[in-house]
Amino acid sequence: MPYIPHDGLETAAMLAAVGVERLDQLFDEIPPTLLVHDMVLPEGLSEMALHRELEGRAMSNAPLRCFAGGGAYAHHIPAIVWEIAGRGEFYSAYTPYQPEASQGTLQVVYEYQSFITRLTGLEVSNASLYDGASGLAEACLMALRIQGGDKSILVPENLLPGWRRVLDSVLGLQNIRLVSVPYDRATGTLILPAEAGDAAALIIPQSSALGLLEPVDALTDWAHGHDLLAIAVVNPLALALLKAPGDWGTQGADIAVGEGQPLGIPLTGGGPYFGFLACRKAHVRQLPGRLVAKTVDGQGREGFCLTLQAREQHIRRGKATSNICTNQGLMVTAATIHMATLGGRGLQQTAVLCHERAALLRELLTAVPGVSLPYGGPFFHEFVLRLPQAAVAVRDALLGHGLLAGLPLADWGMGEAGDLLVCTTELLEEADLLAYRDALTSVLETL
Amino acid sequence: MPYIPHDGLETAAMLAAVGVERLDQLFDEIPPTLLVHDMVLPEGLSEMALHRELEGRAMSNAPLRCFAGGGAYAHHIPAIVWEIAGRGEFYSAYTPYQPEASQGTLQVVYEYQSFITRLTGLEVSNASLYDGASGLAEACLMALRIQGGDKSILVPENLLPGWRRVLDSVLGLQNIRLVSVPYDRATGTLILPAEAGDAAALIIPQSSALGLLEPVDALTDWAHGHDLLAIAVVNPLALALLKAPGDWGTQGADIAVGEGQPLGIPLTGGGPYFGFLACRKAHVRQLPGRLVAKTVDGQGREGFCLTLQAREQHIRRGKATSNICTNQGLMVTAATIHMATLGGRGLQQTAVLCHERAALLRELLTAVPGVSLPYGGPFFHEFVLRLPQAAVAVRDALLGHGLLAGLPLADWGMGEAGDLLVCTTELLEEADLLAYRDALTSVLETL
Amino acid sequence: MSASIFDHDHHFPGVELPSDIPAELLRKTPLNLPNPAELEVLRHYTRLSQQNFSIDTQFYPLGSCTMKYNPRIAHTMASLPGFARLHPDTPAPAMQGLLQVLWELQEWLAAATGMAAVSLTPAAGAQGELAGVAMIRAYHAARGDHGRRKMLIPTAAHGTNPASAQMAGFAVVEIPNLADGDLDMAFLDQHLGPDVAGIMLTNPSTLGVFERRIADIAARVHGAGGLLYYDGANLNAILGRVQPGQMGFDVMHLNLHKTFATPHGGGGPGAGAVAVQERLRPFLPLPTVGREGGGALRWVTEQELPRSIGRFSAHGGNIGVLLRAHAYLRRLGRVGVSRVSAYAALNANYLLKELQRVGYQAAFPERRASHEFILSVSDLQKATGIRALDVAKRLLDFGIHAPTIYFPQLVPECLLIEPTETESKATLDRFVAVMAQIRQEALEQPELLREAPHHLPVGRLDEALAARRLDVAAAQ
Amino acid sequence: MSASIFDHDHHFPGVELPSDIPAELLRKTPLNLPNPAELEVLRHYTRLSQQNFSIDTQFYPLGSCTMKYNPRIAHTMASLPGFARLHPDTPAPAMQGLLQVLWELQEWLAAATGMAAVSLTPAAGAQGELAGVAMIRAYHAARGDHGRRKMLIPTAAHGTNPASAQMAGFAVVEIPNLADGDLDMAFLDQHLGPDVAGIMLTNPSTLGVFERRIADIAARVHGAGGLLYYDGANLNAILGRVQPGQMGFDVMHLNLHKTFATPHGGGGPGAGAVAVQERLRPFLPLPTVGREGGGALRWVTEQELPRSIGRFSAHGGNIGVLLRAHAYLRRLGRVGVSRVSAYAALNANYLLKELQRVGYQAAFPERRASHEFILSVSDLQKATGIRALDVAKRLLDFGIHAPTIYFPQLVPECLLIEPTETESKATLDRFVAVMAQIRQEALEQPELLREAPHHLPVGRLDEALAARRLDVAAAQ
Ligand SMILES: Cc1ncc(COP(=O)(O)O)c(C=O)c1O
Ligand SMILES: Cc1ncc(COP(=O)(O)O)c(C=O)c1O
Repeated sequence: MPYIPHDGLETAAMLAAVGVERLDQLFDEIPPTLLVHDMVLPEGLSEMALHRELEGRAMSNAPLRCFAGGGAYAHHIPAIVWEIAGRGEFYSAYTPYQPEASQGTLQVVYEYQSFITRLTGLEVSNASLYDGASGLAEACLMALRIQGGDKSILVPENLLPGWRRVLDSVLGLQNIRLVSVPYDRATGTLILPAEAGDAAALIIPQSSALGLLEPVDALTDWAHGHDLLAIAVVNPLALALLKAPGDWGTQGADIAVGEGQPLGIPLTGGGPYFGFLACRKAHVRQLPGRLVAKTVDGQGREGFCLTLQAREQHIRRGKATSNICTNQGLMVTAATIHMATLGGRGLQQTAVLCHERAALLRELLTAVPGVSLPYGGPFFHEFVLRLPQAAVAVRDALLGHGLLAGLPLADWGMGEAGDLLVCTTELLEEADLLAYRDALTSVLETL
Repeated sequence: MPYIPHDGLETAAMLAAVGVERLDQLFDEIPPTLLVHDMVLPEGLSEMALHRELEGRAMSNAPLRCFAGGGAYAHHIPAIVWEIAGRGEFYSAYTPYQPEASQGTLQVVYEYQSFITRLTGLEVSNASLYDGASGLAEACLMALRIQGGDKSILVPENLLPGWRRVLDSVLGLQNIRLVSVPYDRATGTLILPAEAGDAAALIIPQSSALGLLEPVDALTDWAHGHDLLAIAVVNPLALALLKAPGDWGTQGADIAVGEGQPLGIPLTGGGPYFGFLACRKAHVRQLPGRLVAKTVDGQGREGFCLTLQAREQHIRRGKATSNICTNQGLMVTAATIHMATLGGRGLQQTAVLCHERAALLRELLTAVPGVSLPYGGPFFHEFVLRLPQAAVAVRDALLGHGLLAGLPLADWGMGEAGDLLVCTTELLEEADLLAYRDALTSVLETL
Repeated sequence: MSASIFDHDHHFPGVELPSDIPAELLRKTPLNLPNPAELEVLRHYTRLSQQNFSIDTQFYPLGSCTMKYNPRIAHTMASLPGFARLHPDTPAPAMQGLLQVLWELQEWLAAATGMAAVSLTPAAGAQGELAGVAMIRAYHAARGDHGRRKMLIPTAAHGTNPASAQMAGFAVVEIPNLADGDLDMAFLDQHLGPDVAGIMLTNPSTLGVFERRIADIAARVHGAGGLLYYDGANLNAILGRVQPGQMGFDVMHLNLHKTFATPHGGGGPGAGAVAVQERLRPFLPLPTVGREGGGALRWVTEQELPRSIGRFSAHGGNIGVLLRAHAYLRRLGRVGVSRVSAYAALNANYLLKELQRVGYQAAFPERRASHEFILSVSDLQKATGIRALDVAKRLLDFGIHAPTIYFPQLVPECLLIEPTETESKATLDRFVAVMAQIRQEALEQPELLREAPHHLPVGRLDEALAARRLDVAAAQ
Repeated sequence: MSASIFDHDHHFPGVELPSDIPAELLRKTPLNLPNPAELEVLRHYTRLSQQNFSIDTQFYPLGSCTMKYNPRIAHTMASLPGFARLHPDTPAPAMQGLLQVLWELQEWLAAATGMAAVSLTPAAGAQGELAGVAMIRAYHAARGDHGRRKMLIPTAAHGTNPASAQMAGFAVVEIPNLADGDLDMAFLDQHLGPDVAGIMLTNPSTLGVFERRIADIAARVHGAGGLLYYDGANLNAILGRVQPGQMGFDVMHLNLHKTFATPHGGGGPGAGAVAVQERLRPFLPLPTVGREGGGALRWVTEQELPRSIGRFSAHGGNIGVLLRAHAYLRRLGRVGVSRVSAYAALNANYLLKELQRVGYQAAFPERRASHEFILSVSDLQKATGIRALDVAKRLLDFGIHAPTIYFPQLVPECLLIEPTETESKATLDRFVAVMAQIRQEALEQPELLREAPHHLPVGRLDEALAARRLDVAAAQ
């Protein structure tokens, strides 16, 4: 019996101890009319057969060189990261409710929180949220709690559309209004809103869905000038190079949130990733999710435990700062090991490499006849290319060349039909960039 | 600097402590004329680039359904086996010279020894040798030490040729004579030798290079009747079904030796595998290699340590029972976990499955026109097929069908040109067997 | 406490920043992260890992958490490059292998729960709850039934239930349980009405007993126009025995990281798939996986499901977790799935009997245990002052993880014990022996418990100090 | 002692045996192996693993063993299915990827050692030695020079050297070292002659110092018609600095599981590639990898190398280990390889100086340490009775693996300490502090050392009892 240790003798002895004769009798409090008649499930497989079946499935996903980004990035993950994160003691532990028996996980989370605060320049980081998009929704709810009253949120139109949809779903449940902040169709970057209305906060993406860098200082100062909170949306790898939210404008952003996937998390078709959220210490009691603190035991030995649990659902129930319980623990473990393995220097080198590859590719691709760049401003490792043909068709044709060429903005209802969002990471070697150029050239000629 | 932790400040401080100025000065006792001028080595690669390069190499080995055996078998290895064996604490430990700091490895080896003694029906197993073939050479040397004097070894002609070559190389160094025992060309099995001559031992393969089961009882009794030791050569998985060497004949074999690869070791092009060697307790002082025993500490707590080390090279030097030092520790760890995971029952089920598949394939293939069976006797999961064309050519043609169809006996200088040694394991599903039949049919038609 | 990763600092020269990015957009403060060598990282985190209790190393009878074996093959399979390297925006024709897995999982979960349709996207139980109650909200709204602002939830329910209801804009009304563990029907009747959107239940309840009148409850709630939400965290108890769909539930979530054996990872990730009856299908959260006539699979979007409650994460959910759940289900198959609840119940009932034998008090002694059960050590507290917390901490000294304590809050000094089906009789017997010894110790040398744990890297930690100091990141 | 796997027995009905195999060939006694559930196996061996010291968890300055970091990427690469699933009898055209790796490794090892040709087949150092001296034997025999039956080996040499020489049919003559660590040249001269086949040396020697007159030794041995064998176990000391080929060695083995960072695995597997000068190439053990004009690679066999000393294993050697060594070398490259010896020497010399500073006596205080060095605690023994063994056992209490002790045998109460290049200054400094404390303890409370270790799962084990009882397998 897969994963069930009992043999016949043991089962019999245990049934006898319970005082029943058959396993079925253990369910005698369940009204018989409710018992299951049939369940359409397949037969079980041996581990060997399962392996073969799933290996087949895995191989039927086309292996593609990845030039797609849009919030999920193909980075190199050092071998030790998952080697350690996958160790049973991390992999199969629960949330650290018994701190004495969970110092491993707790210290990892404390180190993670430290890394995130250093990357963001803010003082407090929680222990993770589900992903960047739902993290942003939590950040908005947090801002609304801080600001009080019945307010709205200013949401840039060049926020990743997938994230906007999550805001719509989650905030919509509480009838919170989202007010769009348009972007300049010529530059691609945000236009300072004329007025703040009843908004509690302004969301400020450091790099937008178009890959472009926003004027974060001016936006932050504008928000603060209108008594709004500034919610920074950041790529953690980019923060190795770009200005930390704590340094934005004259006072710094209030909350920073982002998608942690670039920090050692495999793409896996969209998840599990993790959302990170950092804020100033003043707002810690409105923070959603778990938080780990350093403390001491009776003998004065240092150790770690969960703290400020009164914010959370298991204590505060309906009045908690969030309903989140299980978060993305193992992803945080991997991300912590990833950051430690690369080190500050390695993170910077990786970010520089990603960006340099993008600069080179941009140059190569704009030399292809008919291809142009709709936006000229500064960007980080991702840029929009304007193709002379529908980007969707070009993307599909390039699959045949073994390339995932990017994201057609049309899929997002943004830009023009020819617009393709192209991304590079350190995984792409110069040969890959040239291969892209050649494949694009030939596809554009024949399409 | 890959894998070197020193930064510039540390290096400087350490050089100062040593009292030199540059790293080069640490080598000032080396005559300058000997210093290296040039070394033709490639530039170093980042982990990422290395990964890509080696993944490319791995993928340029053709993935083939494996019908080849001949001493190395494609079995399913449960996921937990290498997951645990690969844990750093096993993977990166040394030989357990400090038993208090090595109870993990030591207990694993003790359990391994226990498994091997139960499989072989003998009392003592060492902690492993390099592989089956070199293990057999060690078994012969051991038999010669036990028997004393200047004797020879009787070696069956249907022993795996690769193993025979190792005997030639190793025993040849000490000018030990190997006397061949022929096999019956009609049945494929051994003919009892007419006389024992000055032999110290007879090697008895339970299943020969032809996949056939030998009459082990008669051979063992013959050996003992002539005052020879009986050295059993066994496949450990087969021992889940077949008679244990300790039960062969009236007295049982004296030494059992074999290739451990079928017990959870990946094929990896030929190694690392491991050799196992078991014997009666009476001969333990002639045993080559390490041995772990259970004992107690000062407080009476049970623990494990290496024992009878006076047999070994680090104590006895030139008079040791063998020169072996590093053995195949991690393979033994994996094999132990593998045996525990399958359990006695799983090992038997696997062995039965391997064999049933072979019986079915044999039936399917002999129905292909022109194909016949040169030998009719009992076998274990491996059999010789006689093809109407050169087996080498057929094997090569079947590569194009994604099959490694077996081992042409001609490659070993055995049998006829059409003879192909075919093997099945539990990994092959019925569909694979049918695919083989169809591919063979079509190859034979077109070749 | 182990050494900190911040001890491993190395001073390497900085990196040159790209010149095409204007200086005012670049970092102002240098990036102050450590630069340890790879061996230092490996050693640090390997050692940290050894300071955890885990399923792979300890018995972990943490009630309501279903800490059962997480098969390693599932991890191996989910890590295959063909899955792990797949970008979420890969066009569907190039990810049919993954979509096939997800599609099957949808089908199988629907079959296992007796529901009509499934969406796999919620990232954990709580997000599943949110999506679930959001569907209830959307359902009523779609019918123009706008006054239903209240959600009924048993007092004993998990904290996420009221928190999720509140996040979905509902007002929570708590319903008490009776002394026998079943719901207070009179109270229920009193509160049912046109302002009630529905009720959130788990069955067996968090009290570890099966709610026997569930069919009746369903009838009454439905009769009052409300819907029934099933918190699937306790599905391990009934898998293959009773189906939420048959019990009358309209919508539910499943904790794949409990019943379907995906790992907890020290706090996640989980996966909280939602399953619904036919009438709620139009409201499912997106994306789901759909199948075309020819068999081709694709993501279902808003175009196709315009009344969907929307999306809760940027992509398709915690797919790596879903892959693991799929592998588990495929390995077990129909027969294996039915065994889960049988042996989970056997282990729980056996353990309850044995613990009663050595002197512990069951909270519901007249009831069958489900997959878990509650003990109360109020008797010990009265006799010696020893609390559930002390028993829990002392267990750690024996290399056994503590049960859940002080939940559900309504049973004083309670231990919620869930052995799961993957533990052997030998392990349970050892647990009983240790619990017997601890009971003895409580009576004879209570300070041994009060000062426990004694054999772990740290003793009881000062949680008040932690909250006061709030040292939540290493000083720079 | 942890629980035994034999505790996890389960009684399942037996399996039906195949009917086509005659009964007298089938098992007579039932197969008495345990049948634990998967979680029990996982838990048992995971816990056992935690009872080991290892590089991944501890500083492990075990002299002569080069316990340095084993990069994990090498393990990942060697485990790729394209390598792991390759049957050894796959025809060469279908395994070009593997052959390419092996061919490059041959080339690189030749370049690193200054030798002409390499065979990767030996499974460990000792088998490399056997193959190496067998080539010496074959070389002389091929020249009709049959009287060379003696092999000269320093007294301080590793035990495998004389054992291998003996296995290859040689008589061993031991040569002493002088007080400064160098070889006794007078003794050497006395014994060189037409009956000497060669000499086996490692340089730096097992005394941790560089044999300064190596060129002279080579000249004398060659002059007397003998060959020089280099035991490459100490290559970490000189990688990229001096090459055995340039020092005058004719044949050598490399311990890839030392210098080339493949893991020790609790006792193997290793890989003991042999490298030779041109004149020994015809005798190399088989198989090696050869390259055809067109670039295609294939295994070299007896047909091509008829004077080969033959084969030492059934297939191509410990290929998985070779893959790891290849990955390591490729990662380091030319520059990285030269850094190995520089930092190995820096760490050893720094540690020696610091340990002397806190009072320890160097065996060769006038000499530079190579990658390792010897301390002698004879002074402590005289003062307090404390022996090297006691110091070693006490170190374990601090979570530091003991150095090699009582080897080489000629330095009394010695500790052979090899930090390797992958340890940080912080780790070395902690080791020095611990060693200083232990020295203090030895003087003030020697019983603390004599009874050590105190903090491990077991204390000192009764090895005499182990040998007497000889409990080497679990009772059935
Ligand atoms: C009964 C019950 N409901 C809901 C949840 C919430 O699930 P999750 O932690 O995945 O959000 C849990 C898990 O802790 C639970 O035990
Ligand atoms: C100096 C020396 N020579 C030879 C050997 C033998 O190597 P192996 O253990 O790989 O057989 C060793 C390793 O222990 C050694 O240290």
